[in-house]
Amino acid sequence: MKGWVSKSRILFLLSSLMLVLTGCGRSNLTALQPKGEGADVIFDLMMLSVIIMVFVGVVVMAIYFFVLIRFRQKKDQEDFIPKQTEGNQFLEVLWTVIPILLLVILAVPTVQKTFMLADTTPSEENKEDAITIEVTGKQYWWHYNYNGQKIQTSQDLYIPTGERVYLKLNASDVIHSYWVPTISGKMDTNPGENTNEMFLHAYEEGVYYGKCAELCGPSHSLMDFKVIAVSPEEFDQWVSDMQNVDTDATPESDSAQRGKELFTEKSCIGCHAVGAGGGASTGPNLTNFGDRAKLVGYKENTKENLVTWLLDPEKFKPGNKMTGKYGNGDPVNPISEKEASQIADYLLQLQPSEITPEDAKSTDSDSEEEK
Amino acid sequence: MSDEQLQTLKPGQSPHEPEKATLEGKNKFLGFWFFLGGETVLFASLFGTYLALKDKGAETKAQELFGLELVFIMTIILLTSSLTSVYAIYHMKNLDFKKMQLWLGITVLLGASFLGLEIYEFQHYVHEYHHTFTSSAFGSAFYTLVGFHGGHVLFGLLWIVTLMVRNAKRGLNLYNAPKYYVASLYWHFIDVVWVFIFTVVYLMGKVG
Amino acid sequence: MSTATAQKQGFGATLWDYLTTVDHKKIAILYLVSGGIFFLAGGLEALLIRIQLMVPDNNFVSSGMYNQLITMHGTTMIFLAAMPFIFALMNIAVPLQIGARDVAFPFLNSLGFWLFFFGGVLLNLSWFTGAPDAGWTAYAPLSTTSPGHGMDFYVLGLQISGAGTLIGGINFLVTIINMRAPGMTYMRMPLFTWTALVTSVLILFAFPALTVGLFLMMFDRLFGAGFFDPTMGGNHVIWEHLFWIFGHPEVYILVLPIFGLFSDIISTFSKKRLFGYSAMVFATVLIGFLGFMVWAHHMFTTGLGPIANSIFAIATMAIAVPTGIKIFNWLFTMWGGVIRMTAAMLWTVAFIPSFTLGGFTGVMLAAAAADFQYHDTYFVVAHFHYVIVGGVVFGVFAGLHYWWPKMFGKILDEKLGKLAFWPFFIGFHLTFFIQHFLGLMGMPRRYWVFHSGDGLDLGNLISTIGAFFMTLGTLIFLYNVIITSIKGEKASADPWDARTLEWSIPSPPPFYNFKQTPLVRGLDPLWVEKRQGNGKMTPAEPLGDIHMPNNSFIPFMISLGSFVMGYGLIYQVDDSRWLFVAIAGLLITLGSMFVRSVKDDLGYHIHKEDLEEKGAGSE
Amino acid sequence: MANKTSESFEFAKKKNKEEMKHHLITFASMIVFTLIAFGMVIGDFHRLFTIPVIILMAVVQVAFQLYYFMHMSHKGHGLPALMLYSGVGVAFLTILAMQTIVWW
Ligand code: HEA
Ligand code: HEA
Ligand code: HEC
Ligand code: CUA
Ligand SMILES: [Cu+2]
Repeated sequence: MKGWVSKSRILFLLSSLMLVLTGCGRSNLTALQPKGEGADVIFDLMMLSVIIMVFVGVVVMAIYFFVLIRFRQKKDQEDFIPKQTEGNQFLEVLWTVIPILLLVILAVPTVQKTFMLADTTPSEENKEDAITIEVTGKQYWWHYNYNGQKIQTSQDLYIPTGERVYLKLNASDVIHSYWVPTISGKMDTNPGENTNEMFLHAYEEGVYYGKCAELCGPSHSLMDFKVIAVSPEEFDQWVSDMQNVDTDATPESDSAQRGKELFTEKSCIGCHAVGAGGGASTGPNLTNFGDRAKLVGYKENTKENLVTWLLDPEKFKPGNKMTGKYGNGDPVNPISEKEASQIADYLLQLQPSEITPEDAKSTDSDSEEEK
Repeated sequence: MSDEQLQTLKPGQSPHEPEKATLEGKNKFLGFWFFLGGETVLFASLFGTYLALKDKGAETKAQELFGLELVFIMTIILLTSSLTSVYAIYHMKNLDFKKMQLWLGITVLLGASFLGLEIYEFQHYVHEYHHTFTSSAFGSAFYTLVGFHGGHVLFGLLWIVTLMVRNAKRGLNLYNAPKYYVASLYWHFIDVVWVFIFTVVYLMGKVG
Repeated sequence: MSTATAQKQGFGATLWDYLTTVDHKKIAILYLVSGGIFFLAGGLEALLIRIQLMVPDNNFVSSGMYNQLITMHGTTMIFLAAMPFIFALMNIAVPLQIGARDVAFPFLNSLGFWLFFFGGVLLNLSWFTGAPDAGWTAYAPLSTTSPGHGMDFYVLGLQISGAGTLIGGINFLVTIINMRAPGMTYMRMPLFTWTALVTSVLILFAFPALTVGLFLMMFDRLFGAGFFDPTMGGNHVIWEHLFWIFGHPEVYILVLPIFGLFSDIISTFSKKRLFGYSAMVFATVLIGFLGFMVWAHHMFTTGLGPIANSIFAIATMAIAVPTGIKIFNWLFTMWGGVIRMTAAMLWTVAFIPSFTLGGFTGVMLAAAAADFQYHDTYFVVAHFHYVIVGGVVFGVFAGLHYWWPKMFGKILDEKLGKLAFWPFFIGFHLTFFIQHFLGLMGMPRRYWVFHSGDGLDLGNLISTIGAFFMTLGTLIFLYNVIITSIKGEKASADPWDARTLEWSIPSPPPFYNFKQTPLVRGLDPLWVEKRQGNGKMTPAEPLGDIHMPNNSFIPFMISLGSFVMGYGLIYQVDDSRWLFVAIAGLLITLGSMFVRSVKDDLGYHIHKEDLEEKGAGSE
Repeated sequence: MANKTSESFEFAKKKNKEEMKHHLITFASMIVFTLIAFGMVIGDFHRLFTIPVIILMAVVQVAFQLYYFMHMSHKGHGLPALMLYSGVGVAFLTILAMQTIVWW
């Protein structure tokens, strides 16, 4: 019996140890070090509930271990018949009332915060300036439409720090869920008329990792995105850069120039718009593709990776909606390696803005970048 | 106990609640009521779905689609069949097998004509309004709800006819009395559902 | 028929006996064996999941395969492993605990099993052509647009096995209400029977919602309907509601009988009557009642709005109160008793902290605002494995150790039992405790890969190691079963010095259970007789003929028919000739039902003389 | 099966007959309710008035079916009633949810 107790204790120790070893996870992905209003509010609620649980847990475990140690059958007790107690009214009332009280303590802030997070209309005075962005989840990428700014982008969401940015969420195929743990809780994106709303309010600059949290097909786990929070001035800069993109500008290198032509010839343009004003949105808008830190959401945005993607998108995203739909109609070799390289040169030099994820790296510095 | 169960009951004999005279009968009685409790939830799910999808995606809205004359006739027919099945059970309790069969026969005829009218009605919607199962979410929900009810009517008819034919020769006994009784409960339940269908689907559809 | 069962049988005869049996004790074995096989299948799938997640960016299985694995793991474990285990335990124990010779509808009992079985087989046949891959929750439109036939197998497999479950539920309701021995009032029923009653009520009201949901999904996928298709005016939220109106009560369907059996086990092995019996009954009913008002806590992030979210959050939290009553009553049942740490009791004692932790995280999830962070992450995965594995699976192990002698006449080896417990217990906490933190650190569930550099490596590795410990425990348990069946010692009628009626008759009981219906004189009737009487139940009736139901092959045929129909329906989208197969299946089903209704089935009698011959001293 | 005398059978028969009269009245009122419901819709009253009334008519009619035609008023129907009303409770919640939190 002693063994039993000590074993459980070791187990507990072990698990606490694990926690220490792993820390709280990557600082721009974890929900445990909130850097935005939503995550902050929720973190407080979490801590309150944890305190309540620890309290009840201590009581339960104290009784539990006492009972198990004290009332194990002793050697001479084979024939001992204990008293057959029916119950105890006082105790029973006690353990009905105390949990009720504890739950009330939890329920009040829960309701309050639920309403607070659902308050997604800008207040009267900043109605004019409030930024509202339409977010559309698609298999397996994100489309953004900054209505007020007339900018359409994809994958990376640029927002200013220090204010609430309002999102209107929708999906075009199946349900996805928009989650940036360090800044805010998640919200589903529904296909059809049920538009959801939420806000993002980042306290500090940073590149925050976002994840799709609703099973949406084979590449559900690869539908990563980034929220890039920059200072309001930088954000304004970004907006004006994006609004003034010159899509007709001739690329510097010949290869990139050829790539630009191929982009039309190989029917890329049918799905991808280049130019923040809009256009086709069957695929991600590529206006600022060269500024992105990640390709297709999670791969290092290098030329090598890009060529691989263009030659066979399945390699990076199983079940993606681009495979087999571009190039000369040949499903095996839609474009040649050379053409891919040329297109890559073209795409990678699409860097219209001075403001890039680099400008928001402050919180990203403490964790090493992956290969 | 068991062979006794097969002895034909004649008027003038007790018990007067033959459906609950045996343990099997009591079990059946209770079990079937519980089943109806479950059916309530089943139809509620269908009603809920229908209400959520009413008029959605459809060119012809409920208000223009539905006519009330036919529905009224169908309602009266089904209500009457409920009464005739009550008559049947009345005669069962009096152990008058012949009359019971007669009234059940009338119930079946009424039920069948209800079903015929329903099929005609569906045809009408399909041909006149192109309101089909696959034309819109409204269509899917409408045919599913009303069709589930129609399916229940059909099953009820088959059930009662089987009972009548099987027992035509040997009359009422403690073994088959619970079966008759339970079948009649089923038939009433179908009527209960219809009352909500004509109210919620047709009348409220018409009101808009 | 009576002679057939009495004689020593060859393999063919035994098989035929099991295919046609209507005896609740044999049906219990059928449920146990098929549930056990499905549990191993689901466990194997879990292992593959954990191997895939052992290291970052792993490519052990493809992403499509991974989605099939999680879907089949969840579906199999819930519907095809946990449910039949529950039904196995209810079948073996409930009729005996209330002093009945059989269930109210032996024929339906068998039908319920075979429908469940064929539904499960249909679902698993999907592995040959591509399994369902939209998660066990099958959210539309992913499920309605999923290519291939996987989701069709899901829809029809669950539809068929769900029908079986519904039938089983009604059967137990009527059994418990109508078949109790004289003196067995409601407030004298053992807690396991009480929980079986409430669980059956939940089945009765929860499963129809699933039935409808599955029908709608079938119509969408196979017949072009538009319930969940936004372009036709449909709305996928309807599916979410229907699924969870069923789904939430379902988790209490699983756990309530387990609560009941823990109550019986704790009081037996503490040699004390259950502390606060009436509060326990009340709590059970209250959990069942509240269980129907909380389903939308699975949909906090769907966007229902703050009013709905708040209402459902509060309703959900309320369930902690009756559950807490149970936890404390168990603790105080042990308080002042003499605790014998048998294998059954070991699983029970381990259950209390494990389940409580799972319940705590449940209440944390119920805080709607906070659920915006937890939802669809490994925090939720951790929560429900804590309540399901730490509750239901521990409970099944405890129940099997407890009732094994009643089912098979032999006691499972106690040493091996404890040896199986430790790796499973340690592995369980190793696997799932760390997952709470994985979730909070940003790992969503249903993720085929996580990336290195996201800080999730170590946690996942530990989790995977834990799963192997659980496998080890399971294998030791299986070994125990085999060894016991080969050379286990024969069990007495009452090996645990227990309290309830099932222990008053031999292990295993004769096929008619009670030669004479017992007279119940109080709560824990056997205990009462042991303390105040001569240790034997007083008969409530003189020795007389016993009426028994006939075996029947019809349940098998009805179920086979629906299986064939299911297959036909699935493939008729490819080739309309399959419609004939579907119709053939329907005809088999309807035809068998027809035969059933025109052929009188009156059962037979065991005569008083035969009973006397077998000796009065069968106890 | 304890055989009761034919006297008690005659008594029961009389009671049945009595009940049958009630059934006829029940049926007649059900027809009347139906007529009222249809009449209100055809008569084109305001919908906020019509809808509650026709739903009420339906509920009353269904209660008649349950209590008289299906004998729920007889004794021994406690559990059926309990279960049916539990079912109605779940049914109510389901329909309420479908009406309020499916579209937003
Ligand atoms: C056996 C199964 C089982 C059981 C018993 C429970 C019990 C509970 N569950 Fe769980 N749950 C699941 C199985 C189960 N759950 C599953 C399978 C899912 C996920 C489905 C999916 O998405 O795939 C899920 C998901 C789930 C969610 C949705 C999470 C999400 O997807 O975002 C929520 C949210 O509220 C929740 C809450 C609860 C609560 C409050 C309880 C309560 O009943 C717990 C009550 C118990 C206690 C609280 C402990 C004992 C009490 C005391 C000692 C008294 C004092 C306590 C306090 C004052 C706090 N569960
Ligand atoms: C009763 C329910 C139940 C049970 C018992 C389990 C048991 C286990 N579960 Fe499962 N699980 C679910 C219900 C259950 N689960 C559900 C509903 C989901 C959600 C699915 C979804 O998202 O749709 C889920 C999801 C789920 C996930 C998340 C997947 C994801 O989101 O990507 C994980 C990951 O670790 C997991 C792991 C495990 C493990 C390690 C066990 C272990 O406890 C298993 C232990 C058992 C064994 C290890 C068996 C031993 C096997 C052998 C001995 C093999 C021998 C083989 C032969 C002889 C053929 N489960
Ligand atoms: C049928 C439409 C379609 C066509 C044609 C198409 N794409 Fe795509 N493309 C997509 C989709 C959809 C995605 C998003 C894939 C994902 O992330 O799941 C994508 C993604 C990309 C990305 C990655 C974007 C990012 O944000 O990281 C690049 C680069 C790309 N496409 C380039 C091209 C090029 C070059 C061509 C022509 C040779 C092309 N696409 C043709 C649909 C298309
Ligand atoms: Cu998009 Cu998961
Ligand atoms: Cu739940």
